[in-house]
This record gives sequence, structure tokens and C-alpha cells, in this order.
Amino acid sequence: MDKRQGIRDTKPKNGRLRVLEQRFPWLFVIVRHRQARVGLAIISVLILMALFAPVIAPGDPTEYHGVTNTPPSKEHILGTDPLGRDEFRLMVWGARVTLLVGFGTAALAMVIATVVGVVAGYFRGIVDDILMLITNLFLIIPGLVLLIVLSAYLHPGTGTVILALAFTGWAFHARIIRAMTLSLREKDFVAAAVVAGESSFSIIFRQILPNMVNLIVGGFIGTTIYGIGASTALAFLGLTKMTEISWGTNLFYAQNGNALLLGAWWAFVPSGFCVALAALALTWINFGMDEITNPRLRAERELRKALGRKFMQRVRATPVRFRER
Amino acid sequence: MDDRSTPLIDIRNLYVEYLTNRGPVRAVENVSFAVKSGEVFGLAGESACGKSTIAHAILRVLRPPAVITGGRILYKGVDVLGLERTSPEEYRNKVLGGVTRKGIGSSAELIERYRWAEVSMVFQSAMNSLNPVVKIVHQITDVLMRHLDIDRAEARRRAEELMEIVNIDKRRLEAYPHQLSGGMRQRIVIAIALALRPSLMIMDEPTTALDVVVQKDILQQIDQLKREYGFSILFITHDLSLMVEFSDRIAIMYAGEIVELAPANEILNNPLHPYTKGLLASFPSITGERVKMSGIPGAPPNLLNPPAGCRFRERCAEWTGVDIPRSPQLQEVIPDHFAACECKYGRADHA
Amino acid sequence: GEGTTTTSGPTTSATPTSAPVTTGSTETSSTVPAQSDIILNVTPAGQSATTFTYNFNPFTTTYLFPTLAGIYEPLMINNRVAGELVPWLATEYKWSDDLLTLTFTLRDGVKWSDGTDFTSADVVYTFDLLKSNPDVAGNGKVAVAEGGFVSSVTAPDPKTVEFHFSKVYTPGFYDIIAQYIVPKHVWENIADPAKDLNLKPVGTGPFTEVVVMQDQVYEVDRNPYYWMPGQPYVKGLRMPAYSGNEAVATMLVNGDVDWSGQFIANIQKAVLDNNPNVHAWWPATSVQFFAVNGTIKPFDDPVVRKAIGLCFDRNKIIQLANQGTSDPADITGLAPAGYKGWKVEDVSSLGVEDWCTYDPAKANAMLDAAGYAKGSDGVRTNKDGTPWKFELPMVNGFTDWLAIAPTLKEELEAIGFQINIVNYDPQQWFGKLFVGDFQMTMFFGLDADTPFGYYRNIMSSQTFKPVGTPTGFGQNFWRVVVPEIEPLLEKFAGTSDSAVQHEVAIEMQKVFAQNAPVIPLFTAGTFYVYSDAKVSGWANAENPFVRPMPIGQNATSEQLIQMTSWKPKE
Amino acid sequence: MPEAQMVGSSLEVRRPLLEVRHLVKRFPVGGLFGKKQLHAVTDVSFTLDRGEVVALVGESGSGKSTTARLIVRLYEPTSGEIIFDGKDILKTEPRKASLSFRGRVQMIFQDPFGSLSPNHSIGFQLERPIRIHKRARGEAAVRAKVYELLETAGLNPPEEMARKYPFELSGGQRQRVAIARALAVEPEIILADEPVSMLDVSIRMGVLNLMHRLKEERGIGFLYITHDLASARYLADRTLVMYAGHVVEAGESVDLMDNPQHPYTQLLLSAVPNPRAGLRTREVQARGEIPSLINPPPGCPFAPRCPRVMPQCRHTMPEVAQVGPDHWLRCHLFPPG
Amino acid sequence: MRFLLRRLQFYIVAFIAALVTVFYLPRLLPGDPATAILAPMGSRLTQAQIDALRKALGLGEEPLWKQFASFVSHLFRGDLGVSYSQFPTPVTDVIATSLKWTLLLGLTSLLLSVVIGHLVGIMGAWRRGGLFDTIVPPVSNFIGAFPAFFLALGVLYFLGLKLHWFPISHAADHSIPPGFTLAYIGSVLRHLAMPMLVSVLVNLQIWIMTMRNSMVVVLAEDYITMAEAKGLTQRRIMFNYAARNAILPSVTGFGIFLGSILGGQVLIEQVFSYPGLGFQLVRAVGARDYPLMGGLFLAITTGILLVNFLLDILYTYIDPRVRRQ
Ligand SMILES: Nc1ncnc2c1ncn2[C@@H]1O[C@H](COP(=O)(O)OP(=O)(O)OP(=O)(O)O)[C@@H](O)[C@H]1O
Ligand SMILES: Nc1ncnc2c1ncn2[C@@H]1O[C@H](COP(=O)(O)OP(=O)(O)OP(=O)(O)O)[C@@H](O)[C@H]1O
Ligand SMILES: [Mg+2]
Ligand SMILES: [Mg+2]
Repeated sequence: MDKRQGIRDTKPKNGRLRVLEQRFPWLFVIVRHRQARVGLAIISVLILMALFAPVIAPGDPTEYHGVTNTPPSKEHILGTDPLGRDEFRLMVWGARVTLLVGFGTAALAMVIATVVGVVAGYFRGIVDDILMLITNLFLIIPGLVLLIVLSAYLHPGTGTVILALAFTGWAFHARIIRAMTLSLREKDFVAAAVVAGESSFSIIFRQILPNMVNLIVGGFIGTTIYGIGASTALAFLGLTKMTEISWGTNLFYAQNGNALLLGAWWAFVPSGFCVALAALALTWINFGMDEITNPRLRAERELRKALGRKFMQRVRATPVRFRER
Repeated sequence: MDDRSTPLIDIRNLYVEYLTNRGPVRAVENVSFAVKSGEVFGLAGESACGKSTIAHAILRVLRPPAVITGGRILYKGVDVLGLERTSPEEYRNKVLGGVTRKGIGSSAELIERYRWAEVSMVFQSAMNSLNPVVKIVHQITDVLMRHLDIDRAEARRRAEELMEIVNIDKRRLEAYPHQLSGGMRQRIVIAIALALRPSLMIMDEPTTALDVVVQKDILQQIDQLKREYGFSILFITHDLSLMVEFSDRIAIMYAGEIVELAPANEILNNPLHPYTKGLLASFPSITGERVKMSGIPGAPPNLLNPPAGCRFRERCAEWTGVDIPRSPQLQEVIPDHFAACECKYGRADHA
Repeated sequence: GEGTTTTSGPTTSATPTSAPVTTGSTETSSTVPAQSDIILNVTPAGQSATTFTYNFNPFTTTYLFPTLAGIYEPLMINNRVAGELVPWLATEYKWSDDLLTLTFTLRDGVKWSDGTDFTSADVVYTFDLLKSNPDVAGNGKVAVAEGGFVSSVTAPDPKTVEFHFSKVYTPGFYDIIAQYIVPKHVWENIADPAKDLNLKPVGTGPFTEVVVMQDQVYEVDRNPYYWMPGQPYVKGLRMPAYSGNEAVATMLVNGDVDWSGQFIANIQKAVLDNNPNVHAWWPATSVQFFAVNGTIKPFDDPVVRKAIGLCFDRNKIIQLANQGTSDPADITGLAPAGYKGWKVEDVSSLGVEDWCTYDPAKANAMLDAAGYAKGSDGVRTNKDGTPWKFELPMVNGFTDWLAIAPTLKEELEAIGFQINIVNYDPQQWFGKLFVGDFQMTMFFGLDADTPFGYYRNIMSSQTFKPVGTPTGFGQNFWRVVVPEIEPLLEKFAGTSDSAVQHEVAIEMQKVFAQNAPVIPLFTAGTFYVYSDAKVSGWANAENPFVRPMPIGQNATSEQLIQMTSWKPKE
Repeated sequence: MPEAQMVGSSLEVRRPLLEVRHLVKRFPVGGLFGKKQLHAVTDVSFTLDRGEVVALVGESGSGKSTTARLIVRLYEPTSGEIIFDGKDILKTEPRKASLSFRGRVQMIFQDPFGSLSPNHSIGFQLERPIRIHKRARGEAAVRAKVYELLETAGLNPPEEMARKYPFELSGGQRQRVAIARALAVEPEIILADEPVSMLDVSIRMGVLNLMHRLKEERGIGFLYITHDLASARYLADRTLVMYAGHVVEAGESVDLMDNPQHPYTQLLLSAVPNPRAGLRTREVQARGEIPSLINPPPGCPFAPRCPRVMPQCRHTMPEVAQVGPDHWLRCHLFPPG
Repeated sequence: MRFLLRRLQFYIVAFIAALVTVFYLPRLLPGDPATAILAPMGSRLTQAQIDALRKALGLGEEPLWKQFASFVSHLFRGDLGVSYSQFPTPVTDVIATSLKWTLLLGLTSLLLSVVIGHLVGIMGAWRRGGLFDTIVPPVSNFIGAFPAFFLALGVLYFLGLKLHWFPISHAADHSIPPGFTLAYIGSVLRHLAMPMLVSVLVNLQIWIMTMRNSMVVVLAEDYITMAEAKGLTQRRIMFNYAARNAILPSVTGFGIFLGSILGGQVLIEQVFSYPGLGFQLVRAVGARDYPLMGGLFLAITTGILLVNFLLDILYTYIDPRVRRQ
């Protein structure tokens, strides 16, 4: 009967921190959630890599080194690619365009999504009907397919890729934001603001938007993943600006130079892993974000932290762990 | 505590905590009470004082991050908190007596057998406790077929019977929950709770979401059934008027602890604990003179970091200024009437 | 069947050829080899698809391999790597003295694959079809279509065909011999020759029997009535679908392909080292060049064009573009393997200073001397002060170009340009190119039968169109006109004397070298990969008897020579 | 016009500040083509003056909140008149209410957790109405006004309270903030929509007493919406009983609850738990569900459940009848006149 | 029923929107498609020939609306025009050859990933933080983070070229005549293995995470507590109570993700030379084959609309709540 297993308790937090946490929970998620923390670390490293590319890997990434497909060596720590370019430089510099496209897409898509979602949700009626019809259309039309078709009409370039990706990637979040706006609009604090005499503009910016920061941040991260993945895929299909250095074009040239058949893993692996790492890191951060919108997700983790994994039994019943008093 | 008859369920020194990232929320602290056969035992107290937590603990269906950190819950002499380690024989002897139910396998399964067959529960959110995508009939028959050795047809027949008992047209068995009104759903849940004729039925604020008229109607029906079948009821509400109307004995909870325990009339006519008095002063009357009422100033303490000693002290009008280092213990101030107020009634010498 | 002698192969009486050429198994055995059951897997160039849509109509532009040069055959083959004219359906040709009548003698014993005899009526019918149907395509179309040079085609007897010219134009010979001949008795029953899919083709070629047509594979087996005894050696050709060059590379490694026409990057290590049966030979048959828009200053100045020619490090460029599998081009702009016999052996004999060797210092000196001053930012300006800021278009999908883009930019900037690389999709780029809406660009090798056609396309006023009007494909869209070339062209077209033509061709090369209308970069290979796992008799560097690349659309007839040369594995 | 009288106190000569006449609200429901309407409020009339508390009671869904939201123009009425200070604001201010109206009529919502914006500090939320309505000028003045409001609402110390965020407050404190916010514009009338129903029982009295104090000290008129009859009796001068969108009975609170005349009021009162009476003694007389508000049948809405139903109840809505001084109802048992 | 009618309205509007897009997009763009298409056909084309081809391609001189009307009327006769790049094959024929393979690969991999993903999601959520849950979903995230073509190339190289387990390209053996023979079906399945594996690996995480999160939400519902209190078996709670409700959001998600799955398939088709609509689309884009692009886009979109409508019907079946709306 007497199971005196220890319960590891969490330390209570000081007041100011708690206020901050309530206001910007998504900032705290990262600290608290192990996966999100690792994710943030990874993505930060990748962003720093992009920002400090000239410092980390000095020199022109397109420079031809006279040797192609050399395995990693002292001069080329990640070898050279089929075009005789230094893989390390390509990987480091490639972060710039890929991350720019990812974040750019996310920023643009979320602006569209937020505007459409909030306008539709707030003004409702015919505006809502029309905007949602468009949104649903975009939702159902396959993104990458539309993207491929669009790429036929647009001039290949970073800007157009961002534009096309944002164009195909906003709809899902617009719908979520609209739903949230609709529910927030019914909240009494919005009604209270109306009664207090606030203007629609002020209500949207002061009352509704601040409450959707979580959603917008989550959507931003999700769209970034989409942007990175889809731009890489487009590059692989040769549909982006191919003279640019990005992880996608690196992979394209590796494949184009038959690096696989040459056994030149170093031509594929660095950029491929970077894409995967970025996507994984962002996915993990979003797992953390999920816990804000769904606090139930947190509960079990706390219990596990305190009791260890053993509390789970075949039949689910509240665990009994006596505490010494 | 009680020597006249062995209680049906005996809760002793129960502790329950929710382990949150801000530290443990001590939702139930050292709570002891017993429910006798055939009695309606009321658990009253304002919101968040731990009533539902106790109810869920009895069935061990508390959700993470809840942990039971102390005490015993003896149901017919078997400790529910140790069912995993109870032998099936002991359980059969003590709990089942002569009653035949579906066979019991391992100890691990005992908790499933104990649930509903022995103690059933009408949840606080009864409206939401029906599965929205499953027809009513299946939600009734699945519990029958799980615990009784009967076939589908028989289960269905019994389901129809149950519908009759709670006064709903049996054609409604084919309905989905959303097709029924709140009152009907509530009655269905009660029907399910009655399905196995358990010895104890926990009713956690079964009527708060309902209109007063419907509420009254349902409570009368339950009362009727209780007298017919003779089960005990653990009745939970924050509405003292309703509680007094419905229960035999009442425990008043405050901030995770029981502060007063007495027969219903005693509570109404002779409240001992200042909190109980305050509570009674929070319900204006529908009859008589309009008198100014005070309520209780302040707010209940945060259970994350409850103050040491008496938890009501901050709000108490009768506080004498004495600091008591640990929580006041329940003591029998007058026969059958317990109160936990050490600064008024002195220190008890037993727990 | 029982073979007879080596002389049964086609011979030629055509003037340019010095010696009779034979094809097939000529040297070794005296008997016709027994035909085999071997099926070769072929991935022809330009036919990437994961599912096939079937079309064997030679009058469309979307037929499948081997519609041209396989199912249908031409009168003669201009075998450019060998510098020979190979008689095929016609054994002989003759010009009339006034050069206005061209007479072909057809080969005896040729049958259509349905057993019908091949006659001059079929040839006449084919050219009539081209003439009367505006929407059918064909190599001979230019001869008979409106504005063409052939006024009528007649057949005095079943074995003779006469082409009556409306003006003297001897290079027209090559347009005529390149036309694939279809059977009159089949095609006269086809309602719309431009749109028929011709799924059961009847031809004179070695492979005519389409036996398998699945989503991802089709097979064409040998013609039971093929006129060349004992040919073809293999039973059939099977064409698997492939999504692109990289897919072919893996298929080659896996042993799934025997004959292919794809560029394979790093072919040595990627494929040849991984599969010992596979070999490659990439004869240089054309030249890739760099073109500048002659209507824009300073590109109208030959000095500037030559300076650009000097600024490129061709060896580096070749490494990047194709891992060194081709050679630097020279100031004639001609590819050695494409114009054998025409091209001067020694470029210095032209007496023009070399501008195709890397020498940026010299280029700068030339430009300085010509008065293009360098600004403080290192960018030169025109005499009117406009800086040399230009856009270099790069085309997605042309990976060899994309690979050298940064180098081109760097090297051009070293002599005072400022280059902005802009990416285009191929179709966008094509659209801009031919109307003259570009400043500078890369362009791939042009094919022509002789230097006549080649230089005519490059710098003649005959192919010039004003900016805004599209030029023909690969015809002087850079809009540099060199008047000195006109009399030479006229002289070439006005004679059937090969010796005269060869002399004129050298003059033409000189004119090219003096004016640099385009800047030659490097020779472009014919991407030919084969596996000797099943058969031998493949053309290769040791035995370069033909340019053997399998091509689906816009096929050249040379592949017929390879198709009739396979023999048992040694 | 008897309906108009139904609510007005006969003793008063001068016009009350707020007068609601024949207010009707129908919500369109159903699909694109559906012409179904939900009759949330039907023909509601009453008056409310400064310094007066009028309770609006009735069970869930009877249209209490809708009535309040109509008055503060959160919803547009289908028909009816809202006469405020002698002007029909529906006519003079179509579509949206003017700032001046909003400065005089405020509302408190049921849910103290939902009516405060979680992202702004208490101080900010109190500042906004002060700034919008220019009740104070200058940073210092505004801050002083905020502190004063917090103190009035019993939130001490005000400096600390102003810095807090809603999640840091208990339910009772939040509801006090909501009241302070309503007071910020110095209104004459406050519509309180179930202001205590979400609060813990022991805290409710404090909020009710605060409202009472404001009425007494500042002469603010309250429309107190609740389903708790006892608290209506405790706080309100007059009480209106609503059923399915209709006001079925109205009168002086104590009088109404001691002598309920309408069968529905009687039923309601009988169902209120009464510890002294005990559960078993009284039978509830009526059963059945509240009728659907979507395209309801004609007649008295209570007819289906009424123990004393008569044939005419099912097709005609009864007229207003006066049964005592300041006690009115709508029931066929009490014909007008 | 009303719900379905409303949805039907939407699908009709969506279909019309797709039609208009397909028709007008190429025609709205500057430049003449004919010039671009005909340009590479060789210098031997004469002007007369170009004009004739233009006529044959349907690039007439009629006013746009008339062209649109004839486009629509042809469409309803099952005529989507003639492919430019595969002239004179009708677009419908081109689509027909690829369609069955797309469906085979798409549906089998979708089915497999949905089934596996849901099972893993259910299991993971049921024992959140358990050993299974700590290993399987993160691994699937990690794999799913890689670009589809990257995985495809890896699988092709290791399982195909190195281990020779599966054929490296195409949908069936060439030597086996197509038909309902064991040999042919076997060969189709062997060829399906690697593309399907990649498709499943790429998509698995979507379903795992959707289901897992949805399960976690549902597991917090009161009716689950009630089911537990009822002493029902764990299996029954897991599937009848939890999964059955948790699957509802996936059903809607299913329709939305369908598009992205089709997009991902493009890359897989490319690597394995697998026949399918995706590759056709990329090729059509490369060749500026507007009729084919339009036809493919229309086919894919219509397919997705259709599936979504079927899902709506399914949804009303499994969620009784929407039936009444
Ligand atoms: N999942 C949880 N995590 C943390 N704390 C919890 C959780 N569930 C309940 N609590 C806390 O436990 C205490 C008791 O809650 P419980 O639900 O038992 O109260 P109650 O008396 O039933 O209240 P009510 O009348 O509102 O139903 C409360 O302080 C509450 O905040
Ligand atoms: N915006 C709306 N659209 C459609 N119907 C509505 C809307 N608001 C309220 N209703 C309906 O109008 C009726 C009256 O609602 P109201 O909220 O006024 O009732 P109430 O008396 O305040 O109830 P409660 O005590 O539950 O707050 C209800 O049936 C409600 O469903
Ligand atoms: Mg509770
Ligand atoms: Mg309300």
C-alpha cells in the first residue's frame, strides 16, 4: 500500500514572469517544452548561419574550385559538388534564400490570412460569404499543383516564388483566423468595447488581434515549413530562380550532376539535412504552440515529469502516490 | 467516526493534488467522511473547493495531472486506492457478496469492475457526458453488456425499461444526444447511472445547468427512485438551499477541506462554522422581510499556495486573532455535528 | 536469308564523296549474318515522358522514335562526321547542266513493310503532300512550299524522280534528300495527314512493326521486307519511358538501357565506372555560342564582339558545363565533327588574329583603344556615355548554362561590363529571343548541312528580320548582318562543283573570323551512350563511322546507319 | 394604450429616463434560403429611471440578454421604440448609437472571465472609456480617475490593481472591474446582465451590495437581469418576468413574489429551492419543455405547459391587465379592465 | 440534407471558378502562346504552316466569350482540346493514360498512410508520453521533414540500386503484357512498392499528428471520463468513444491534404519515372502546353472537389450533428 515514490514538484514562478507568460505564452512555450526548445535552438543556429554566411563561409559560394565531387577534405570540409563548388559554402549561403523564402512566404501569407480572416469574421454577412468562398477555393485547389501552373506564368525569382507560395498557402490559416475572429467577436469583452464606444478599427486592433497572436505565430511557423518545403520542391523541379544559391537549388544541381550515382553523399546530405532540420525544428516549435491552444496537452507532461513514465498503467486510473507529510 | 452501522463508503484522510507547472494545487486536503447505506450525503461549498475532485477520486477517474497523495477510500471494506493489488477473491467476498456479475479476471481489471457496477456518477457536465456520435441506446447497452452477462436483445430491453423509469419515450433510444433537450439528456445520464443498480450514486451538481422548474422535477424523480431502489447518494452542489432540501447529512467544504459536517437541519438552523454562517448569509430569501445581507468579504485562497493554518482566517468575521499552525481538525462540537474551527471550539485531541 | 556480296550495300555516285561507302557488316564476313532475337532498350533524346502518347506520323512534330530514321527513310544521308553522302533510297543523283533539274535514281528491290514495292510515285506523292497541305511538316517542305525553290516533282519512270528548280540553288539538294518518304498507297487514304496518329505505320525503314504500345513502353520490331539483306540484326527496339536525364543514368547503371541519347553529367564516374558494359562517345558536331544583340550599342562593333570572345576562359567553362567532355571552339564557329572536309584544319591559315583564346588583358586593351572608357566603377561606357549594364538571361532547365552563369558574369565584368543575371523559363526566353528582345545570351549549337546554311543563318541579310518580327529558329536573331557574306553565299548556291564550294566555304570562315557575328564558346557533343552487353557494331571514337545518337523528334537520318550496323557480340 | 402603462409607475408624472416600447427582435436562422426566424424578444415594454433597479427574470433563453443588448445597440431591433431622455434613439441614431448615448447607458456582462480583454491591464481597460468619452484630460487626471474608480468598486490598493491583468484577479474582483469600467463613463443607466451568476456564492452578495450602493449614492438606474428570483427580490424595486420572449408579469418586487398571479410566475416560484419547505412536500405542477422560439405558434407561449390552460390561450396572446397597484400581467385568466 | 445541398452549391461555384481559371489564365497573359510553342519546331516552318497550326490549336480570332462558350460546350462533350506538346493527341487521352497510375499510387499510399497514421496517432495519444509515443511520432516527424524527392532518391539508391529489392523505375515490367494476370499484378505491386513507401513516409506524420492532437482533445472530453467511469474496456473507450470522435477533424483535413499529397506525388513520379498526372503537369508547364495544363488542372481540381463532396457525405454519416443543420 505504501508507495513512497518521490513526486518531483515544480518550483512556483515569480509574479512578473507569470504576467509575461500569460500575455505572451508562445514565448514561454519554448522554454518549457523540450522539443520546442531544441527546435528554437536549431532554427536559431540556421538563421545565424544565414545571417553570418560571409563570416562563417567566406568567399563566393559559386566559385569553381577546379575539382568536382571531391569528398570532404581539409580544403573543403564538406567536399565539392558536381559543379566544383564548395559544399560547405553552398550549405551556409543556401540558408539565406531558403529561409528568406520560408519566412517571406509565411509573412506574406499570414498578412493575407489575417486580413481576410479578420475582415470576414468581423464584418460577416456578404463580405464573409464571398471571402470564405474564395478561401475555400484556395483551400481545395491543390497548392503545389497550382504553384506549378503559376510558375509557368511568372518570371522565376525569389520574389515571385514567395508571391506564389503565399498565394497558395494562406487559405488554411485565413479560415482558422476567421473562426477565431467569429468567436472572439462574440466575446463579451468585444461587446463591452462596443458599448464603451470603441471604433471597429480599434476593436480589431486592440481587442481581436492581440488575442490571436498565438494563432498567427503558429500559422507563421506552419507556413514557413510549407514555404521551405515547397520552394525546395520547386527548385528540384527547376522552377525557381536557378542561378541562386539555396538548399533547393543545391539539391537540384547535386541530382543534376548525378551525385547519387557518384556516391557523392556530401552533395546531397548537407542541404537535405538543413531542409529537414529547419522543418523539424519549426514543427517542434509548433508542438509547443499546440500546448497553448490545448492546455490538456501540458497536463500529462507535468504528471510524467513528476512521477516518471511508470504512472501509466494498463487500465487508466488516477495514480496513487503518497506524499510524506 | 460512526459506530451505528458500517458505512458503505468510508473516505479517510484523502489528499488529492494537481501537479501543474506552477507547483502542486492541493485541491483536497485531509478529507474524511463516510456515506451510509440509503442515505443522501451532501457535499456543499463554493466553486473550486474540491467537491468534484473528491467525487472523481472515488471512481479514480481524475484526469492528469491529478495524483492522489494520501488517504484511503474504503468501499465495503476494500480500498479503492489499492484495487490494483487486491486479490479477486477478496473483492468477490467483500464487495460482490452474493451478486453475480460478469466474471472477474485479474486484479488490474478490478477497477473497471468496481466502476459503475458499484459506484455510478452523474457528472457535473452531464450535458456533455454523452458521446455525441453514438446513439443513446448504445450508450446504455454498452455498460449493461460490459458488466452483466446478457445479450444484445436483453440489454436493449433493459434500456427500454430504464427509459421508462426516467420518463422518456423509449423511441428516443434511437436518437443522438444533440437531438434531445438538456433536461432529457440529464435524465438519460441518470438512467445510465441507474442501469446496474449500484450501491452508491454520485451526483455532481446534476441540475445546475437546468432551469429551476426542470431541476425541481428531476430531483423529485431521483428522490423517488432512491426510495424505490435504496441506493445511497453523494450529492454535490454549491446551492445550500437546494442541498438542505435534498440531503440527510451535509459536509461543508472550504478550500479543499471539510469545515463542517452535520445533519441537514442542524446546518440550516445551527451553523457552527463561520464559513457556513457566511454561506447561509449569501442566499437571500424568496419570502419574508427584505433584510440586508452581507455575504463573505474577500475571496477563497489560492490552492497553489494555501496559507498555513486556518484557510478561512482572512475572511473570517469571528477570527479571534489566534494563529493556529496547522489546519483546524473536525471535532464533534455537539453530537453528530462536527466543525473545524479551533479558534472557537478549541483544539481537538484526536484527528 | 542468304546473303551475297559486299557490294549489295548502297554506293554513291554523288560528287562530294570520294569513295563508295558501305554500311552494315561490310568488312568482316562475306555472308549475311543471321538475324537475332535481341531487343535493344533505347532512350532516344528529347522524348522524356513517363507515359507515352502514341504517334508515328512523320508529318507532325510530336512523333515518337524511330518514326524518322527508323520507320521512314530519306533518299540519301549526309553523314557529317564522316564527311560523306550516303545513298539510301536513292542510289544516285545528278544535276542538269543549268542546275535547274535534279534527278535521283531510286534503289532497286526496296519494298514497303506491307510488301508493296517502293516506286518513284511514292516520292512524288510525298512532296506533293508537303506542297498541298499547309499544316504538314517535313524537311523537304521548304523546297516545295510557297516561296520554295522547287516548282515541280516528276517521275519519268518508276525508278527515277526529277526535281525541277525554279532558280539555281544547289544547297536545296540537302533539303530534298532529308525528306522522309511515305507510301502513297497508304497515305492517300488518310483523311487528314496532319492529324493522323499513324499507329500502324508502313515504311521502308529497318524498324516498322509496332508490336507493343503500353503506357510506359513501346516496341518497334524489324521490317520483314527490309531492303538491306540480313538487316537489321536486332529483332526490335524497345523504348521505356523516362522522366529525365538522371533517370536514364540510373537505368544505364542498372543495365536497363542499351542505347541512349541523353546528356549524363559526370558520365565516367556516374555510369561508366558503375557498369562496364556501358560506353559513351560524344562527337562534337556543333558549337555553343554567346550571342549579343547587334542592334544595341556597343554590340554593333566587331571589336567589342571580339573582345568578348577574348574574355572567356573556355577551358574552365567546359569543365563547369560538361566536365570537360567537349573542346573550345575557334574563330570559324564550326564544329570539327560536324563539318568534316569543310572546316579549315589550321585556323591561323585564315590570317585573322585569334579572338577565341582567353586573354582578358588583350580584350581590355582592344576596348581601351576603341575608345570605350572605363568609369570609376570599372564599367565601360559607350561613346555617348551610356554605361555597359546588361542583362544576361539564364534559362531554367539548361543546366550546363546555369552552371557557367556566374563565370560568364565574372569574366564579362572583368572587361568592363556590368551584368545582371536574370532567370527565365525556357518558353519565356524563346519568346523574347527571336523577336530581338534581349541584350546578350547563350545559344546552343546550330545544325546545318553545310557551311552554306550555317553562315547564312548566322550573318546573312536573308535571314535578318527587324526587331519585333520573329526570326526563324536559330536564324540570326542576334541581328548582326555582314554584307561580305552575301556574294559568297551566292557563289556557293550557284554551283554544283564541290571543289568550288569548298573554296567558298573557307572564304566564309574568314568572313566569320573577321566579323565575329557571334562568339563561339565550345563544341557541343552529340550525347551518345551505348551498351555492348547485347550487340556490337557500335560507332565510337575508334570507329567513328557515323554520328549515332538516337533522336525522336527532329531526328537526323544518320541513326539509320547505326541501326543497320549492329552485329553479334564479340 | 394599456401596454405602455404596464410598466410605467402610475405614481410618476415626469417621463422616465429610459422607456422601451414594443421591442421586437427576430433572428434569422437556417440556411441561405431558409426564412426561419427565431423570435427572441416579442413586444417587450418597460421603463427605467435614474436611481431605480428593475429586475428582469426568467429562465434561460427567455430573451433577457437580447433585450439588454438591443438597448445598448449591440443588436438592431426588428421593431419597437427605445425612448431615452425623450428621444427615440432608434430614429435619431439609426444603425449605431452615438458616443453621447454610450456615455449615458452602459452594460455589465454576465461572464467576468469573458468581459475583460485578457491582453490589457486593468488600468488600460479603465482608461479607454475615460479617454473615448473625455471624462478626464491629461495623463495624471486620467490616472487619478482610474484609481478613484477602482476604489469605488472596492478594489484596493488601486495602484496595484491597475497594473494587474485580468487573469490575476478572482471572479469577484473581475466583476468589480467590469462595474468600474461601466462607471468610467459616468452613466445614468447600467444594464447588468446576470452580473453575479458566474460568481461564487459567497462573493455574490458583495457585488449586489455594490450595485445597491451605486444606486443609492449616485442615483444610477439598473436593469438587473437574473434568473435568480431571490436576488431580484433582494435588489430590485420592480421585477419583470419573461417567458419565451414575452414579459408575462411585472410588478413591485416583493408584491410580485409574495402574490404571483401568472401561472408561470407561480410555477417558477414553486421551483425555487426552499430549505425550510423541503423537497417532498410540494409537487411541481407543470412538465414539458420550453416551446421552440423558431416560428412559434400563435397564442400564449406558456399555454403548452400551463396547468390552467384554456382554449383561447392557444390562439390569442392575452392583453395586459392590471391586478394591483403597479402589478401587471398578461394572462387570459385576468382579462383587461 | 440541407448541409449537403449547401456544400453542393459551393462545389458548383468552385468548379466554375476552376473552369474560368483554366480558360482565361493562359489567354490573359501577354504574348502569344502560339509563337512560344511553335518557336522550337524548327526553322523549316513556314508562315503558312504556323497559321495553319494556330488554327488547329484553336487559337482563333473569335471574341473570348465565344471561345469560352465553345470551350465549355466541348468540355461537356468530354473534349478538352488538343495537347500542344503532344499534338494531335487530345488532352483527354493524355490524361487518361496517367490518371489510373496517379490514382493507384495516390490512393494506395493515402490509404496506407491514413490507416497507419491514425492507428499510431490513436495509440500515441492514448498513452501519451509512453515509450511508443516518445519514439514513433518524433521519428515520423523527422522522416517527414525531408523533402519528398530527397527520400525518394535515398530509397531509390539504397533499396533499388544497391540492394536490388525493387525495380527502380516504371509502373510495371515491360515484358509482361498488361492484364488481370497474377504476373502482371505482381509486377505492378513490386513497382509500386518504392514510390508508395516514400509517399507514405512523407505523409504519415500529417495523419499521426492530426489524429494524435485530435485524440488528445477528445480524451479530455467529459464523455470520455464518463466512459471510463462506466468501466468500459480500454479498447472500447479508445475506438468507440475516443477515436470515433477524434476522426472527425481528420475527415475534413483529408480533403484539404489531398491536394498537397498530389503535389508531393509529382516529385516521386519524377524520381521513379512513375507515370502520373503530376509529371505530366510539370512537363506541360515546361512545354507551355496550355490545353494540357488546363486539362490536368481541371482534372485534379475536379477530382479533389469530388472527393471533398464524398467526404462531406461521409461526414454527415459519421457525425450525426451536422445532419440537422
Ligand atoms: N486539471 C487541473 N489542474 C489544476 N488544478 C485543477 C485541475 N482541476 C481542478 N483543479 C483545481 O482543483 C480545485 C478543486 O476543483 P474541483 O473541480 O474539485 O472543484 P469543485 O468544488 O467541484 O468546483 P465547482 O463547484 O466549480 O465544480 C480547484 O481549485 C481547481 O482550480
Ligand atoms: N445572435 C443570435 N442569433 C440567433 N439567435 C440568438 C442570438 N442571440 C440570442 N439568440 C436566441 O435568442 C433567444 C433568447 O436569448 P437570450 O440570450 O436573450 O436569453 P437569456 O434570457 O439571456 O438566456 P440566458 O439566461 O441563458 O442568458 C435564445 O433562444 C437564443 O438562442
Ligand atoms: Mg465541480
Ligand atoms: Mg443571457
